[in-house]
Amino acid sequence: MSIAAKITIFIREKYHGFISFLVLFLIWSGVCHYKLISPDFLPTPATVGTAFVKVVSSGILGKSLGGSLIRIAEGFMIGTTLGFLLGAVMGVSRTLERLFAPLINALRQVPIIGWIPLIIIWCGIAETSKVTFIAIGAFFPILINTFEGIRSVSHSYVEVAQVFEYSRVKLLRKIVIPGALPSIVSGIRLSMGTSWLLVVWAEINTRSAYGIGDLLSSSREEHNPGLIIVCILVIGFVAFLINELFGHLEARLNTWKKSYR
Amino acid sequence: MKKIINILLVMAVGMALFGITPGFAAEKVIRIGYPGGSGRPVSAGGWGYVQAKNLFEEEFKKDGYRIEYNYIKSQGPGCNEALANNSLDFSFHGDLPVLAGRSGGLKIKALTASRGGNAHLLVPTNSSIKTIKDLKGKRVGVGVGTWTHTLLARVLNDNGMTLKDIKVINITGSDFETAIATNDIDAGFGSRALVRRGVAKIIWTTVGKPVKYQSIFSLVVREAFLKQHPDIVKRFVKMYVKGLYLASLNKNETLKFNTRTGSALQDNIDDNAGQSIKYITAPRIDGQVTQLYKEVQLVAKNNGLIRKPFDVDKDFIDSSFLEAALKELNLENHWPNYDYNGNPIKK
Amino acid sequence: MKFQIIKNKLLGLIIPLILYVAWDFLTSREIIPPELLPAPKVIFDTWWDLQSSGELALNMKMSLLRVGFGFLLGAISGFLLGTAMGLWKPVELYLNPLFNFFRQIPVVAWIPFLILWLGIDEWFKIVFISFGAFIPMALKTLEGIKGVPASYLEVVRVFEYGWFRVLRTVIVPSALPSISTGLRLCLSEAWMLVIGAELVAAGEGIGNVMVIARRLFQTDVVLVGVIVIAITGFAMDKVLGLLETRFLGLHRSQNAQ
Amino acid sequence: MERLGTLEVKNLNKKYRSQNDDLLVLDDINLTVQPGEFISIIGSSGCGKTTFLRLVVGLEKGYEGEILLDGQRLNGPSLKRGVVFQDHRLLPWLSIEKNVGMGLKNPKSGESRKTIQEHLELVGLKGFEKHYPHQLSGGMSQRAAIARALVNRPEILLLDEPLGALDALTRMYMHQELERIWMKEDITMIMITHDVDEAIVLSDKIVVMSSRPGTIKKIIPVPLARPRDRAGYDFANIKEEVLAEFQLHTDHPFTYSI
Repeated sequence: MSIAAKITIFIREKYHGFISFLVLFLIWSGVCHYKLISPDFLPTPATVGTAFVKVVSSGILGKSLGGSLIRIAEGFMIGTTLGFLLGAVMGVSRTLERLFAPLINALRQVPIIGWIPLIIIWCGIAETSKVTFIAIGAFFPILINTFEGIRSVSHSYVEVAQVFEYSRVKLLRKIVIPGALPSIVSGIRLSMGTSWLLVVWAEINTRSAYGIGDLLSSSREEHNPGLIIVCILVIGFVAFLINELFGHLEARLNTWKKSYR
Repeated sequence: MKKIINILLVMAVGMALFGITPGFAAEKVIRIGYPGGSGRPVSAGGWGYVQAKNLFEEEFKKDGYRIEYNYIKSQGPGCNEALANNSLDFSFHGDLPVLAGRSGGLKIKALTASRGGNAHLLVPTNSSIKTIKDLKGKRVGVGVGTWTHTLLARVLNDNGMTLKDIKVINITGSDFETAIATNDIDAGFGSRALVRRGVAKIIWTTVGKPVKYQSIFSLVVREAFLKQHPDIVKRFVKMYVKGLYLASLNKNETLKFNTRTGSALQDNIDDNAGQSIKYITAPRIDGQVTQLYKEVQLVAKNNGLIRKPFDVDKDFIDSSFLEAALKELNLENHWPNYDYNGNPIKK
Repeated sequence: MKFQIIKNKLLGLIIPLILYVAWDFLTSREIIPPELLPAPKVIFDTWWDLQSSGELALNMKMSLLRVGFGFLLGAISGFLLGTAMGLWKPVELYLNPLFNFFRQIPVVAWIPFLILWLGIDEWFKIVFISFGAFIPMALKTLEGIKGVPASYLEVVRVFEYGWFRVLRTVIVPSALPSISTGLRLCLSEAWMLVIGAELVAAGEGIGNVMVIARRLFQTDVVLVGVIVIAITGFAMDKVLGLLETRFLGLHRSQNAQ
Repeated sequence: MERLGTLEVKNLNKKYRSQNDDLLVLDDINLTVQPGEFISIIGSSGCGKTTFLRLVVGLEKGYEGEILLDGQRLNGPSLKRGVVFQDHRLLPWLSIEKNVGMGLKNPKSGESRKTIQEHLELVGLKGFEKHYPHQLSGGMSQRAAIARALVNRPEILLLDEPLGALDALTRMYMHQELERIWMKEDITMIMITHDVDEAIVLSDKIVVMSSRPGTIKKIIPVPLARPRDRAGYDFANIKEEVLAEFQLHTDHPFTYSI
């Protein structure tokens, strides 16, 4: 198929979406143009554009995203590592499951944002508290997905391994973990998505020098509606990227699974 | 497939290490906390001189200590939290927060105290609120847990009301300024800067009122740090007193010096009208300070801000370092002791 | 065999019990500073104080009212949008791209915008919560309706059912489980967001109790808050689950989400 | 040297513990399988034939009596006994090549590669090395499973209704293939089946089991020349003999899935 033909098909299938975005944009511009809503409340597209250019060219957006991403990296790594390990041992051993499950289920009931005040008391308002908060948020999805992934590995595969006299380690490495991997990866995607929201929450509640949540808070404090919209879009875009990226990875790992079922 | 597993494993190990290693980096540092609502990382008064003249840095250079000033945006309560999880050694914060911290189990000692801080009750310029009594049912912005919180409680009590009669909105710093400007709150304690900008007007102020309405700020130290490094605490207090001494020499100079924090000179002059520079800089935890502490604690208790009161004299104050410093610097008679009403006690 | 089940249940109590004993031991001897983790008894006493003084009930009432309004607003509008997109192809074609765009944006990002428009009072919180509840509801409703198996629709086409009858006999019943999942998702989201909103700005509410306690350095009150919101969230989910079983006859296993 | 692969089952009993009392699944099974023999076990659903097979594989434990392979009592699964399950149980995340190499100690060595190649050729899957299970048809998957089971050169190959899930035509084709593999590898095979024709086409002996508890009703030899003619007179006779065994034990003849 030629590229032109592909584009034609793409447009034919997606033009409705373009139209609604265009209409929304026109309404927005119109409302601003005729001053139906004060620019203090609804910035004009031009203001948003200027704010975006300014925040990018001054390097503030880059630094903010960088600050948040470092926090996520740390919190996410700690949380997912611990979650994966605990999920794995609980998945493998029924005794450990029975030992830990009630505790984990109880802790899981706390709405994640509810941890914020306690974490601040325990870890202060510096980096540690943000990292801890993100780690707690990243911990649960990966734990549950690892556990369920391992439990969903069919017993018949385990029997095949028994026939071939696999050791426990080999059984884990060759059968259990690969079988659970799609579920684990989707846990990683969930954890990553959660980490992204939580870094914003953490930065709103405990301010730091650079972070996307800090930029968001300061956009409000400075009463800069253009920057507010820029922040909303940037946060949404990154969430979208994370979802796409990990979704892609998940889909690749799932090829055998999907067509197999 | 296997590659992916291997990559994940390596990542997992890396993550674990990455998360753990920062804990090993130990260095010699003295960490000072300071409520930093104003936005600029500089202080006024004695602290300003200590900082500007690098007194701590000079003193502790030979021991290899780094000095770290932390401007804590969440103010006094934030200082408490930082002390609690060992991210600060010293802190300088207001009366309610240190008392609430101590009452909540925070192991701290007050080493010095300073008095005479002022605050103004602001309402938006177009507001119809004229007196304290008009606050009934209104949204009042206050940094919950800061010294203005007890001040608010006290002022309301004076007018036959309690905190329950108004809507307390927890808000500090620039958030407060925005909220007043946008009428999101009806009143709150803030600085004269907002009046200058035409955003707010003052309906009540501590300036010229009895001493009991003014703030006390204390230099506090973590007890564990005190036990571990009494020598450092001693030298620290000495340097701090030196800064206070510099500040106490000339009122006009010091008020001008204070504008480094971003405040206007005239505001400084107005706020400190009628107070001698010696009174503002006096470090002793004398009868006036302990009495005021007890009063604040009582007000806080009665308004539900502190639940477990404690013995201020016994469990909280340690004047020995200050007295030693004054002696070493030959400043024993530089500052008088003050009576409850703020008059110097003649020896 | 009964004994085995009891043993398994008891096994789960071991770690909480060990933690509890360790907690009690470490805090009563002040090995863990009480300002960071108060002893269990202190927590219980604090809870009793807050409970008997009515402070807890008052603040819970505020939070629950906010959740109630936000949840209703979000769930109803989400249901309407989901249904509209599910039933009318043109609506889906034009609105789904927009919806997909907006749903990528985490609700937390809307805070400054909502404060700008609505101030920091009740409306901000309610609208904020409803934003959070709206998205899962619309998504699950759409999913439910789109997920009606084509084979069922073919069956009723053979019987020449009218439009409304198709809706009533096929679409609604087979979309209900998904819609009901949406309801549960948006309730737990709403409960989390009310805490979030109250942490950012509040006068009353359980989140606000926690902020004030934190700032007044009352760790015990903060912990009581954490426990109370956990139990409340759990209870709300259980109640919805029971209603689901009662009215839809859906039985979910404990762990299913 | 005596050939390996003699299986002796003596007075075998197997019970399952249930809530209230024990359920006897296998009752006094006695069977000897000579090296290189092809045995089919046939019986209705629930007669315990799968349990029997799983005991021989070593996946089920706890039995009374003796199961001896070359005089050695069985203890857990062993590479000496290959098994092909009804569902092929190829690991979906591994390529066919890797699936077949699963049982090898060192699947990457040159020797192992050669063995894998040989077995893929044996089952007629040359060229499918890099494919994944979901890309293969049912018959091909089952052949890959057979290759996987044979790759360790087991003394006995146990087949648990290996062709049960295939359509009739593929199944007949697989009969030929299985026979060819059996002859080429010269290995003992024990197959469980529902299908009387299948059993007669392939087996040297047919073991007929009855259910509840599972006992061996009769052992019927099949002394026909290979390849066997399904339409032949002798074939029909034996089929009748086998079916007669079932009729004797049930009020509703021919209700079995054949």
